[in-house]
Amino acid sequence: MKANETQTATVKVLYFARLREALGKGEEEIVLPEGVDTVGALAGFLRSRGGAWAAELGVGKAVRVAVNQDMAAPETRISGGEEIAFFPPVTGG
Amino acid sequence: MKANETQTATVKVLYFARLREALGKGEEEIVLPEGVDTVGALAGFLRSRGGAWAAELGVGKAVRVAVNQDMAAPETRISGGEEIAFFPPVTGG
Amino acid sequence: MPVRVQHEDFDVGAEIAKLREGNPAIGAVASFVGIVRDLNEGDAVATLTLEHYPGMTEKSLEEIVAQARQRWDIYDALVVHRVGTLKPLDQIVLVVVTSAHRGESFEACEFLMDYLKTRAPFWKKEVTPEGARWVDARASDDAAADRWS
Amino acid sequence: MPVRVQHEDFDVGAEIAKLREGNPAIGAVASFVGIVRDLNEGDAVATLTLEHYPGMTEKSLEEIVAQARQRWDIYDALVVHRVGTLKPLDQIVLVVVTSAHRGESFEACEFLMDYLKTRAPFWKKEVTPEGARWVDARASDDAAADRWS
Repeated sequence: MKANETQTATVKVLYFARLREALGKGEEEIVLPEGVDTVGALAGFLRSRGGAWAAELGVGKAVRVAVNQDMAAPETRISGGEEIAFFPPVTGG
Repeated sequence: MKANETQTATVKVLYFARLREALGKGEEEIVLPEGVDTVGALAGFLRSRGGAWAAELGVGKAVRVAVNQDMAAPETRISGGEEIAFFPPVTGG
Repeated sequence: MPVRVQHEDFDVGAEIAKLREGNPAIGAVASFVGIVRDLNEGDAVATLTLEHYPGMTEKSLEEIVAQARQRWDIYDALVVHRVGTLKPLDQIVLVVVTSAHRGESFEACEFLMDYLKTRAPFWKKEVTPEGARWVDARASDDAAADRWS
Repeated sequence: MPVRVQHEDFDVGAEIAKLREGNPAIGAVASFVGIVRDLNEGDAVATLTLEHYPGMTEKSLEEIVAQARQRWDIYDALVVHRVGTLKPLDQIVLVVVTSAHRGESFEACEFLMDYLKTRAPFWKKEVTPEGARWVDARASDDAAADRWS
């Protein structure tokens, strides 16, 4: 992998509602670590930060993910440039 | 049966919609003939007038009857003093 | 008064506002408006005249509302039905139901319309290029009403 | 625009009138209004704050409306959903559907509400005497949405 390609592999990550409050932020840019090429792997990377990240994104937590504003699954692939949002089950209406 | 009882055995009969138009009247008072003590018997008496009465109230015609503003059946009893309405299936709403 | 039969038009927004006024337990309002269409069974409709059975109509609508209240956990229900001569785009009927949650108000509103269509003494006569004609009852309306029994 | 997310309140009567304006083929208008209740899960609600995901919310609502149009023979559909801080008696959401006959508009209206409740990115936070809390998703809403799949 060439150096300049690695540099561009960033994603915009959004957090909403309970998650935004628990994680203490609503938005961040993340440079994808090597090997992080799915939504599930990104969640794993975020959990590795420990604390609230491990708790809120851990097993048994009802967390939804959208990639570029479409609902996504753990196996959904990401390669940089995406907008990725983590949020709780929705409660509108 | 005493004479004055026979005199009081009248009913008010109403006709609505298609029936009112076909029969040429919306309302009449009818002195119940002897033996006419059900809705079905009253319809039979009206049919005996012939013409539109026989046609509109005849077998196979979808006619509804209400006695005192409650839906009634051919066997519903009448004894005088009732308001009896004949009309086609309803089409409101 | 949960039931009104009238010649005048009605204001949907005002009726809904009045029905839920001052009751903060209401979380759901389902409503339905029936309207005169310019086409029925392939023919252009110029006017539609609604006849009813004064007294019995109000009574049957009140009974239908009472049934809805027994069957569903609702707060209030309103039925307004016009009579007289109407034209395409005119409003015919309004049904509004309030409840805590949406399922009850939706179901009760549909039930009220289905029962009203098949049990309340109203009759429609329409004027088309072919002349005036009484509208026939629809088997599909009977089927809709039968769902609830 | 069949879909709007806004802070401002909406006028149900005006929205219905606008949706059916000038279309004399419409015979049926089903609508639903969701309202802030003063009590939720046994606790008094002082305020309700609605958060959404700008962009995705509108997109998902438009997809839901497009699905309804594919599934039912309807003329038009409108979804208006408020965000920001509301209080009991305030209107939250409006769904209106127009069609020729009532069955289609009732079903599509219920479908839109069920899908909106379970798929559109909105989140509610309520303030009660116990403090502020995020409202939990309801299993009954998932069950309602599952009816349509």
